[in-house]
Amino acid sequence: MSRRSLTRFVALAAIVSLFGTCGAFAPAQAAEQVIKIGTELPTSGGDASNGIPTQNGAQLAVDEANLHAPAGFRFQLDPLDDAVGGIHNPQQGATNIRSLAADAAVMGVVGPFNSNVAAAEIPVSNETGLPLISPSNTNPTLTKTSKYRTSHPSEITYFRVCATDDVQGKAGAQFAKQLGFKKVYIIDDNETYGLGLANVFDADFKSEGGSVLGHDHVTANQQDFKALLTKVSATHPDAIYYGGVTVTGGGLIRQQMGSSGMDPTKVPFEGGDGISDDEFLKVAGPAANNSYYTVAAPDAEKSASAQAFIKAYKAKFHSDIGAYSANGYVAAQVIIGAVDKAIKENGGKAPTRAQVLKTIQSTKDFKSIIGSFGFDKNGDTTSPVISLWKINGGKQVFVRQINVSAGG
Amino acid sequence: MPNWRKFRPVDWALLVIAMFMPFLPLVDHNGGHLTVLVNAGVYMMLAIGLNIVVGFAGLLDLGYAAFFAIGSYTYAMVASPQFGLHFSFWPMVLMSAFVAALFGIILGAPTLRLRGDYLAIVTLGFGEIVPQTFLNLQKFTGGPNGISAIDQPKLFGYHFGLNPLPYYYLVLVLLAVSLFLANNLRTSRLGRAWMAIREDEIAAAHMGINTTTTKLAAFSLGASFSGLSGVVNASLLTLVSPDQFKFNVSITVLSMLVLGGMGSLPGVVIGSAALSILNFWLLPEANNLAAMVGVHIDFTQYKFMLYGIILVVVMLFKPEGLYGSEQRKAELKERGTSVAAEENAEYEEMPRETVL
Amino acid sequence: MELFIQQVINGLSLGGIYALIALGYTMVYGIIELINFAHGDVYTLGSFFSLAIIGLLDASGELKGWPLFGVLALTVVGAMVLCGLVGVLLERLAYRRLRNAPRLAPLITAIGASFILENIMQLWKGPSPIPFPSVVPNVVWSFHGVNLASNELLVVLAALGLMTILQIFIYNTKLGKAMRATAQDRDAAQLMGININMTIALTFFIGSALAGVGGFVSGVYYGSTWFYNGFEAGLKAFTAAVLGGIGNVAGAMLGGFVIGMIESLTAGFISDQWATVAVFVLLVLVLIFRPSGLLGEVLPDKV
Amino acid sequence: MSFFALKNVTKTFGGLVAVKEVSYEIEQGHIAAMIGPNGAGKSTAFNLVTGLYVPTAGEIEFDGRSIAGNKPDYVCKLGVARTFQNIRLFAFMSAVENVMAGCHVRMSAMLWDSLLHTGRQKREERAVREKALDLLRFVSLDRYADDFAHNLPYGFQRRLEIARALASDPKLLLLDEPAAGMNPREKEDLMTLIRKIRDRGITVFLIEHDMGLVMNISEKIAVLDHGEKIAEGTPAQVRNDAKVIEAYLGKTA
Repeated sequence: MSRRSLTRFVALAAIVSLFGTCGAFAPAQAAEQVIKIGTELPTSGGDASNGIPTQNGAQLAVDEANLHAPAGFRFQLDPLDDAVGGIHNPQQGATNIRSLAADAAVMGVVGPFNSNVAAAEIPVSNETGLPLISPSNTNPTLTKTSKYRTSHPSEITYFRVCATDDVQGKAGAQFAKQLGFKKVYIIDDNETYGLGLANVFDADFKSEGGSVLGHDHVTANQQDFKALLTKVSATHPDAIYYGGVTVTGGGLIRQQMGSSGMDPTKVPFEGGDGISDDEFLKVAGPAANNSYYTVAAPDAEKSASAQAFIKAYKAKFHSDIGAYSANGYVAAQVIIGAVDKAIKENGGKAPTRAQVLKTIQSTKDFKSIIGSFGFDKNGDTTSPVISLWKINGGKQVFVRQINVSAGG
Repeated sequence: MPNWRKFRPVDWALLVIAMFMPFLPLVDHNGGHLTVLVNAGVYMMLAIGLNIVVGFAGLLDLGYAAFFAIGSYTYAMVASPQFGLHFSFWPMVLMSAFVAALFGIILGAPTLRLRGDYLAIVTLGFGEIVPQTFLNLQKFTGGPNGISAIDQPKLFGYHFGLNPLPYYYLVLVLLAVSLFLANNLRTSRLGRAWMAIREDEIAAAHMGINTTTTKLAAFSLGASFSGLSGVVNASLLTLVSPDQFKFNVSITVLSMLVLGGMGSLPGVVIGSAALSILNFWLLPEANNLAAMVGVHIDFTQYKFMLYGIILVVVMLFKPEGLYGSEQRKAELKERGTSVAAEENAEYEEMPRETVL
Repeated sequence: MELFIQQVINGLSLGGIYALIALGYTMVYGIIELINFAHGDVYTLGSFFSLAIIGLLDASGELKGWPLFGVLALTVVGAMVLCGLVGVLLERLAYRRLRNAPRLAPLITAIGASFILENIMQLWKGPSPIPFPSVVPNVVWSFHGVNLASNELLVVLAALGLMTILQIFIYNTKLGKAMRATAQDRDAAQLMGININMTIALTFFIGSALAGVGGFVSGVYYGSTWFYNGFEAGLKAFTAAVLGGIGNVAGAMLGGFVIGMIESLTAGFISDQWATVAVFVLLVLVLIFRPSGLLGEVLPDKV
Repeated sequence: MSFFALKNVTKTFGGLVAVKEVSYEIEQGHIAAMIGPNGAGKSTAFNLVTGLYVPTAGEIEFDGRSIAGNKPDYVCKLGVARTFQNIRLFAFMSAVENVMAGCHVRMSAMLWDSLLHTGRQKREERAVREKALDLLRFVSLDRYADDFAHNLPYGFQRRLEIARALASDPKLLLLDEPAAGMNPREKEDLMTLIRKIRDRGITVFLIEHDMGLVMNISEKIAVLDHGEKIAEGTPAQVRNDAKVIEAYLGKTA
């Protein structure tokens, strides 16, 4: 083959593959027996440590559901990844939701994991009527305002089984007060989740009577926090509160405190569930000790009903559960429960997405390994639970948990 | 009017595909697939714009995503609850293109006198500053949350909503217009001036070509295309946030150009189509296939590695790209010491005051 | 005032790292007029190689005296050699073929090479920051509320020391003279019997080896490393090289310290979130108003 | 004011004086030359005229105005075109495109016309292509209109560069060593061509090493040595000037 004809061949191959794509885009031959539960989580790169354990939880729920699935039906997980280059990406998320919505077999989706991804996905979910249950989105505005429900402002299609940041931030502020912090310095990673959480903490800690010495935002991909920490150190805080996740700076900030004039054993570190991952222990090293954090979910290990889940999880995935594995599991269960109910109502015939959505909307007293809960008029859990943790001896230690539903 | 006799088989194939594209939604109703195609179209428009800067005028712009951001934010700020403004989509398409072009001039005017590689770094710096500034200016841009609930276009009373179908046609039309305009530019007085500057800047200046304004025209026209795509992108996604406009967007678009062939419009189309298919379809599909046989490899993770390989391998072995113009091929293959190149370097080293 | 001095110390240490990277940029640019975009990633590789060597030697911070010194020497030399080889390999595979092509071409392959290296590192050590063992004992001295850590001293001394050695090498050795001759006029140098390919490869080796030291030092200084560090650090170091006057070794050093200082002072006294922006704004301003840099001479005209 | 004049022009680079207080006047319609040994500052003088360099001191007059310090594109617009010592064609554009690029400065298509290919633009493009082909015919290169400039033989490239320069409708044409690398036959042709250009009413100012050619066609010659003008006059005057002989042959001669 000459060089020129090789060129042509390559170009033609590209075009053929374009046609191939078109072919592949033709509607899949829907095997009527399959009911799909989508997951839409970041499962590659740095975010995989969050996404994979959550996806595993959902996988487990699907596996269990298949043990006693309604006759003629089989559940199947359809896992999609919203990480691009290792970081969760709203655009990818929205595209994923749209492809899931286009597949009639998908009855509901567990996800997304990150709040900024949710902001791009809720409008699509709202338009297509595809139920979305997030195991972990904690940004309050996602549900509490209708601004993301662009097509049908009064229709709720997005739900979450975790407590929101206003609850978590408040719990964090109370926790801080109980720990005896009077003056804190707040740092956040300038991302949707981190900034939101830090702002709530900021306001609540002040209203609890504490004083905030300063509030700074860091930049993504930063390695050097010494200048910032030197500035923080000069204000002599009782503790540093960090709104954000480990990868965007949580781990490194804690680790660099020691070399910036603050002894980590004397100046505690507090954060939200963003630093609840094992990465934090690794990156911060010995400095991780004397840190505290809140998680917008109960500690599954403490709940008797969750023991079976934990055992099954370990058996299947050969690893410990993640902070949101149980939530992923429960979110999938909610969808599966709604599907079961719809099939029953239809007399054994396939359910419609609208039916499933309706059932999910009216979820009440759903018994689960994270307690019994329902969804309120915005799609939020009626039983938000916050668990408080600390890091001691290089391990994450559960302190206690609080149910904030009464307190509001 | 294209010269039919010069058509190569690939050109005919492209034409046939282009003819088929409007009918695709009749065959494929899958909204997910259409969304993928719309996204691919947005990237193709970006590639057409960057091609004007890099391919036609030979200026390496590594911060192209910044203009994409500016276009997106322009529309987002005036068509969302952010400031309670709800400007109509259609004039804003032009307006955003204009604003992006304006920023092209603002950035270009002081920097285009720089030698080529410095320009690349300055644009890269600009590409880093813009999203960071949007992130920091919370009051105007919503900070990390970005701006959400962006309005969708209406046409003769028909509300686009979030249904990808009308966007699909919108993008097709915009693509056709973009290609038409880009091709016109290429075969015009301005296009010839760009080519001349790319070949030998000093000679071009002596032929009466004002190199500064000519380069500026490339920069701002290129930027205006990203403004267009920004508006479409913002309205379909209903959300703009700073993290959508990082360096990897600029590199993705550059890889499309390099793969297809810098300076060649069919090349740009082929390159951006190929990488979009790879991105949105081939890699995720490969994941699923691997998962089916029980292998859990995340192919999407290797995407940027692949881009890196494309950039290196194509530049080394086929610098004109899969479908480059003959001219570009000869130009980039040039071995041995080219007098013009040497003298250009010399010229660039001249003391400031003596340079144009 | 204490705070200001403390931030200056922070800035100098940060600047020392930028300076070590900037030396490589400036050398390579000086000789073949290429912005070796992958250079920042070679720096990151330096910390990865150091990590691997420390792991092999199993030095977990318990060592003292000669064994410690031995481990450190081995680590630094190992990282230097490995990074140097990567640099040479880069030049051979990605740049040499394009030496006479339009400038755009090698710059694009350099960007590609950078992406490839980043991804290799991500595959190697994962996508998250990795802790770097504290092999060098860190002593903190306090004077009147200002702390000076031995690690900070280490960074600055490493940068100054290596720059001095490099200066001596370039101006007083045969190989150094060959490098300068090649930089000035490649064809003439070749006519004088200088092996151009060898000389360019040597430049890449030395520049990359210095980045390797930078990687090691930054690992020690920050106690962590990350596959993506090189991107921004590289960009800032390039800014430093341009600020100092590209091709000028002492200028790269000066530029590094200035950039480090600007970043630290912005983060310390304005806000951390504007620090990066400040550096890039400076880059744009320098390129526009003084492209020859602080110490760069206006190049002699070749008429 | 004269048609073209260098008046006490000086250019220094750092400490080096490349051109020192050179004055030289050329009348419209003449062929004038500047000669001198290598490094005498001839090309620098050209670069000063076309605006590549800004004179350190002195004035350059052209067509009734002072042009010193103007940018090359503006100088070209005023009617000064040039060729280069080392040919600087647009190597990978066809011969006809090279000449069309040369027409750039005399074209009026605006951005809008370029974008939309308006009727005006189309008419202009057609006219410019015709003009370019005419010029190629003028330098006897019309057969190579569609070849890359890069692929033409050396002597052809020199002629193409002249055609490109003529495309900007200059009043003054600067030729920088046009005969370099040509064989006697080609030099003959070149002389004819230069005369034909002059006959079109274009003033020609050339730098040349080839004495035969210069003495043959120039009406006036200036001699530069070490940046200074050491002689000026008709070919006959210059040939017999003692300083010139000394500069070319050395003092001992």
